Amino acid sequence: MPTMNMIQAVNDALRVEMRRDSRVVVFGEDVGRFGGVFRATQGLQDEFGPDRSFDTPLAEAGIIGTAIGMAMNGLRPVPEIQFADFVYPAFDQIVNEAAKIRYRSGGQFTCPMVIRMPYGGGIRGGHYHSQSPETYFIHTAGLKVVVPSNPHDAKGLLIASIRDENPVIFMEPKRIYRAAKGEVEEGDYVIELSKARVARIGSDVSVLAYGAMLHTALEAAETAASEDGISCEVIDLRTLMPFDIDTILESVRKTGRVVIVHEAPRTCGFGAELAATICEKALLNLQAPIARVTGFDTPFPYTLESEYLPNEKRIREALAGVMNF
Amino acid sequence: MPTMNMIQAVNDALRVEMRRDSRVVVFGEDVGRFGGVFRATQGLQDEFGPDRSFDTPLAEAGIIGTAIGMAMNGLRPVPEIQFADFVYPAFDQIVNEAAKIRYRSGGQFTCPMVIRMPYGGGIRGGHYHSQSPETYFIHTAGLKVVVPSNPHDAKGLLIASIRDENPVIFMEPKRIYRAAKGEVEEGDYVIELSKARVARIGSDVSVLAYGAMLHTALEAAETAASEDGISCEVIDLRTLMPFDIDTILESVRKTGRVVIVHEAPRTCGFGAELAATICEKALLNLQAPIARVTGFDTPFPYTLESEYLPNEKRIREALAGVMNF
Amino acid sequence: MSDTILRIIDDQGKVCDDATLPELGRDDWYKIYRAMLFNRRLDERMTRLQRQGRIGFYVGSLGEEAAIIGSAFALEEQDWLVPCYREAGAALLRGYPLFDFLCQIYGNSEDRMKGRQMPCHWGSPGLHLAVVSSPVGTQIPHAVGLAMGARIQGRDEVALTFFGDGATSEGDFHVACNFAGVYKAPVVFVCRNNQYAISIPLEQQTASPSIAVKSEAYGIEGVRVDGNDVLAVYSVAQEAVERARSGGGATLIEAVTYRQGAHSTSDDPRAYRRDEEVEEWKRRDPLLRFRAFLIDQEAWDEDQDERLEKSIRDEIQSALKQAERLAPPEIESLFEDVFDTVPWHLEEQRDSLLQPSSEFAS
Amino acid sequence: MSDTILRIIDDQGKVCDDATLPELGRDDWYKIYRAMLFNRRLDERMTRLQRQGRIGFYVGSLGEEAAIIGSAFALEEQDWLVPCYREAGAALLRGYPLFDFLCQIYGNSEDRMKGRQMPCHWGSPGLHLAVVSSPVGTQIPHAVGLAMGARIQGRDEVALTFFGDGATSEGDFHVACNFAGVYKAPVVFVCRNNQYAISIPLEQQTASPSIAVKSEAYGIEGVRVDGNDVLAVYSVAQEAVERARSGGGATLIEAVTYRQGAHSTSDDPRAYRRDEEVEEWKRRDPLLRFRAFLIDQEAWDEDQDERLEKSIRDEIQSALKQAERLAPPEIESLFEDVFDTVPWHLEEQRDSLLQPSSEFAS
Ligand SMILES: Cc1ncc(C[n+]2csc(CCOP(=O)(O)OP(=O)(O)O)c2C)c(N)n1
Ligand SMILES: Cc1ncc(C[n+]2csc(CCOP(=O)(O)OP(=O)(O)O)c2C)c(N)n1
Ligand SMILES: [Mg+2]
Ligand SMILES: [Mg+2]
Repeated sequence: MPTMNMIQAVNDALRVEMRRDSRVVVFGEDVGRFGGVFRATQGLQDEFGPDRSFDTPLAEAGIIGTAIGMAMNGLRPVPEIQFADFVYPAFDQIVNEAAKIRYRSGGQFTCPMVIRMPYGGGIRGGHYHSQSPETYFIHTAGLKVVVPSNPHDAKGLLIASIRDENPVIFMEPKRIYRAAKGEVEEGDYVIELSKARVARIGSDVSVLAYGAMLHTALEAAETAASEDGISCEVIDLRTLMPFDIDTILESVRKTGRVVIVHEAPRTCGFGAELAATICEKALLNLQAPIARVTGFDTPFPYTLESEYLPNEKRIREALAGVMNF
Repeated sequence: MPTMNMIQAVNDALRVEMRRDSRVVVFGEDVGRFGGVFRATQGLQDEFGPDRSFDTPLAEAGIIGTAIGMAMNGLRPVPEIQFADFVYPAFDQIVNEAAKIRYRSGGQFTCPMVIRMPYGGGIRGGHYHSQSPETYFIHTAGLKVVVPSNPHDAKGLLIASIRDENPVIFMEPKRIYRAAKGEVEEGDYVIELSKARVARIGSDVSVLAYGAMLHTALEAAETAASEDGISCEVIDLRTLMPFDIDTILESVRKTGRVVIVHEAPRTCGFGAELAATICEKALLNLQAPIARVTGFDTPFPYTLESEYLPNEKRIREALAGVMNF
Repeated sequence: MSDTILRIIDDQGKVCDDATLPELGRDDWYKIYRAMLFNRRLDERMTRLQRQGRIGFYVGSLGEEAAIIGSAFALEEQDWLVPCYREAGAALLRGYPLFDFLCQIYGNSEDRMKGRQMPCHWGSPGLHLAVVSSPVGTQIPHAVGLAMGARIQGRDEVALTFFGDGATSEGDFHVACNFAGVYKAPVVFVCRNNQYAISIPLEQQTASPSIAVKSEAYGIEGVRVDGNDVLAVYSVAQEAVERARSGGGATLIEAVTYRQGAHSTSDDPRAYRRDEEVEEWKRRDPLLRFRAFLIDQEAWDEDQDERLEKSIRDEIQSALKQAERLAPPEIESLFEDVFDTVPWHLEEQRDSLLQPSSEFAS
Repeated sequence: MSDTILRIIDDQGKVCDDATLPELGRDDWYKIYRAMLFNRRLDERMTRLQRQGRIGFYVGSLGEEAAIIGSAFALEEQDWLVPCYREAGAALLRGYPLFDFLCQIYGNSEDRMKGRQMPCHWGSPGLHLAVVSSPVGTQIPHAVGLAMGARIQGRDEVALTFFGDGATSEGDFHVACNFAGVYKAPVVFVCRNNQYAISIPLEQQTASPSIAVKSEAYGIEGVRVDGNDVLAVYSVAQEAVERARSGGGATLIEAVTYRQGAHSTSDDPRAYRRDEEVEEWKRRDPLLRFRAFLIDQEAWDEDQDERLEKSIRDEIQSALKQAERLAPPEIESLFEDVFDTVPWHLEEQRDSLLQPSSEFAS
């Protein structure tokens, strides 16, 4: 199996699907000729032509608004938003239109599309090149939300998302676009949506994470094991909406302790939903309060971004907290 | 004290502040000459002139974008979004600009403004005249979120919001715009933000609600008391961000049981944050899992809206659930 | 583009000097007239029903029937009509069943939208009628996407979208027109300039000399037409549709008309405009004008008119009878169509509603 | 509006036939030239620093100095400058301290933005410089609001805002221009049409014949100017500012120029444009052109130029020395300025970071 980084895996997934299904089209700012500012769509215009891989004017509402029309008319658009931080001009089109077209038409119309967007911090991007807006989409009925943490998943989840009949927000952790390398099957395979993956088996604490934070969580788990004698079961959630409740509860029933890690701000972040749901369904299994290690409730900073982002130290403190409760 | 409904109280608050402070200006679609589709700004243009109460073109991004400029230049804009469902074209201006101007300028610039918007269901408004988007704003660092449940609070909270130095999302429960009547002090008074109100004292269960749902919660509490012998303490949260953690915990420590009621969809709704926070801070006080009675994770329906909205029956079921756990 | 307003028949229904009638047969004239009359009578009936409290809400087209029917009549069957909320007449013209339209208004068990939207929010993929949504302007980029999507798939489909003068202020209008210009998309933008956005008159909506002139900002064609002259509207629309079909790109049509009625049944226009203004426009009423034209052309007479009026009345009456007594949708339907399948969390929410855990289940 | 491009000096720095020089003294010429040269040298130095890894990121103005300095020079002290991210030269011209600018780039303890934004995101209420933000186009409606706000408070303040050609595609450009037209706001829109939005050339950005023509959609003035001719830019900007000040409403200025450098230090333009194209525009370089004009007018000579170059080099060097060694902001500062005061939840989050509950506290 070839080794790829995340960008190559995303590119490969798009190529596989565009070869398999002529309805798949990709477009966005700098996506066509240039191949995307992160080069995720590089070479696609050469192979599939400017009708299926093209540039757009600088208008996210136009990108998503036209994508919706295409999806209503038989295509499988995969628009790119250059940075998740810039998705908001398209927010109305995503939240009031894409998410509701199936429902409001009584299932007559559908809107199968995948909105790709690099998200998250760690690249010294400050306020507007670092955001993690998943909550806005998870809270919006009618959208699926997918976040891969490694190249193999990125490819399989993106292919599954493109084949899904619903609008999917596909958030790519740009911090590990190149850092995360791994073996990726060639050709065509899918990773089923709404299935989490147990990334590390453990017995003391269930650590729930996704995207770039999965790696921070895994590192913390290793140190916790060696230094603190804490055995963490680390779960890569992969799909945030609809999320895999069974895998989560199975782990929580076993460990009785939970630490949730995400970059997004804490208040009403996805961690809040996970914590609330777990308390509803497994309160009596809990041996300690659920700890959330998240980005702070501030805009994303520049100089102090490593203080802002959850790190090994903060996760280990949370682990110690739930163990010593 | 005169009796007013919510609309009159909002109108009175605007009038009081516009008289007191010449920096206060109100504007929006149909706000000026017509006085707003709900008549909340009626008469203001006559009294304060078209410079301080005026109509805008049909563009929410323009309304909020220009309001931001005015706020940066010394005014206290109070723009109206005709329905909360239509705020999304302004989402980028609210989330990426208004919420971050103070932070990103190191506190040099401020953005004191109040964005008024009627929200919520119960008026047979279907998808686009019923939404409760508070989560989007609560999750956005830099915004305050206020939701009154009665005329007296509406006036005092709106005046406090206008005098606040931060951008405030002021969500008005339009379902009770006219239904909720009550005595309202004349002239100038404020109700401090971030202070909840114990609307009903009880001992068995803490019921947390806000806006129109406060009334549904109170009705359910009365029936629960008479029919089911359950004593509910009902708390009107009033400010959702930053919310009043002390009043909530005090009640929870007393009752040991919590039911949260809101219209907004459940997943990542404000109830999730309340539940997660309470579990973090008072797990050992909890005698039952926290129950959430919320709108469902679907777009807002038309014919079946009374099935969609939390009602007395569903709240009583939740109360029974936490009591019989 | 020029700012002159194209007209073919004058307020008295006479053909204007050196105006050329579009190539339409008398059967076409009849179809158009019937559609306009139907639109008018349906609106009147629905507005009465709403006053009687028998339906919750309604949006009428009073005075704008020519702009609506004239544009829609220019489309072929495979073309897309992407509506705002005020073009019921166009849907019916394209074959949308009246019964379906009424069931949507009642939001009953036969409503194809399954009772999920307010009245006048219809749609049909089979008839290439996009589904109405309330947010102003959001449909405009969809039309561009529908048109581009068809072209990418090698299908000959033009998309024609309706919106009001107020909608031109939204960013969605701007991005849609700009995309259409850049991609030369086969799309037609029809602005029903009815002079008001609820209470806001056009001069407070934009300072531009016209709506049509906005086309220049996007390198697309622009044209102004008398929106109360159905033949003039048809001919500019037909030209625009042909231009789109033949690769000539998009057109922005400004149909200059007037909203004679309230914005919707929730609105009372006397609060913001003078009766004289309304009266003045009533004298240019598109329906009376076209009837006068037909009679002047000896293509129509009073008897025929009476018979048509009666048949329309009866058709509406019997469809109403059927629709009005139907039950609401099943409660389970609340949880369907959020996604293609019902995920676990919606199953839980559905079950909690249908089989409540406790004794209060009624 | 006409599509002709106003020029005053030609590529060789000679005054064009029947062009009238704006009323500026030689001291003004000097200020303008110094500001342009400073902008150029600062960009060069910063770009080198970024390559050496001493700063994280930079956005330069190479080739656009005339559009930037010429526009800004037309403002009075009380007027507002509402920047995009490419107008550092304008900020310095208005008295923004170089040291502050550099501290922002380092995001250090002296940065007035407190290290919260990427480099080149400065701002100062005192100097009426709005604070830069990255999202394209969002500042354009702010300029309209700043201008309206001043007028409502009876203050004479014009707001001039900068943006690129790509920004004209965003909804924010549309709503801002439309509001400005409706309210006759005292605002000046300056589009630096540098032909590219990152890799997207103008013809893929819009099909309109020009950017300036878009003004007609809003009933505001529009003008095209040679953006590499600082005197031409100044005179149209000065006219627009006067129009705004005297109640004549808004103007959209299209400064036709070229981004000679990369979009930012993260970009490599060779991937999407030909070197010949760049070379061609370098021959019209605004700085060389204005220097040639000054020399031609005998207002400047080589010695003066050398001395100026040296003083600029020294100024940058000593400011850099000071700024480079300053410490980062205090960690506590992370939690300040979200609101006017630090609420309980941010206090908790701050304390959890500063005094961790457990043994791992370092
Ligand atoms: C984005 C958005 N903002 C506000 C509204 C409320 N609203 C409904 S119709 C309308 C006026 C529309 O005017 P126009 O576009 O001229 O169409 P018309 O109703 O005159 O046909 C407004 C403001 C809305 N539906 N959507
Ligand atoms: C809303 C938004 N979308 C995308 C981006 C990413 N981006 C940054 S600059 C830029 C191009 C801007 O081009 P233009 O407006 O012409 O200004 P220029 O950089 O050429 O001066 C893009 C797409 C952004 N910053 N904001
Ligand atoms: Mg209108
Ligand atoms: Mg540019």
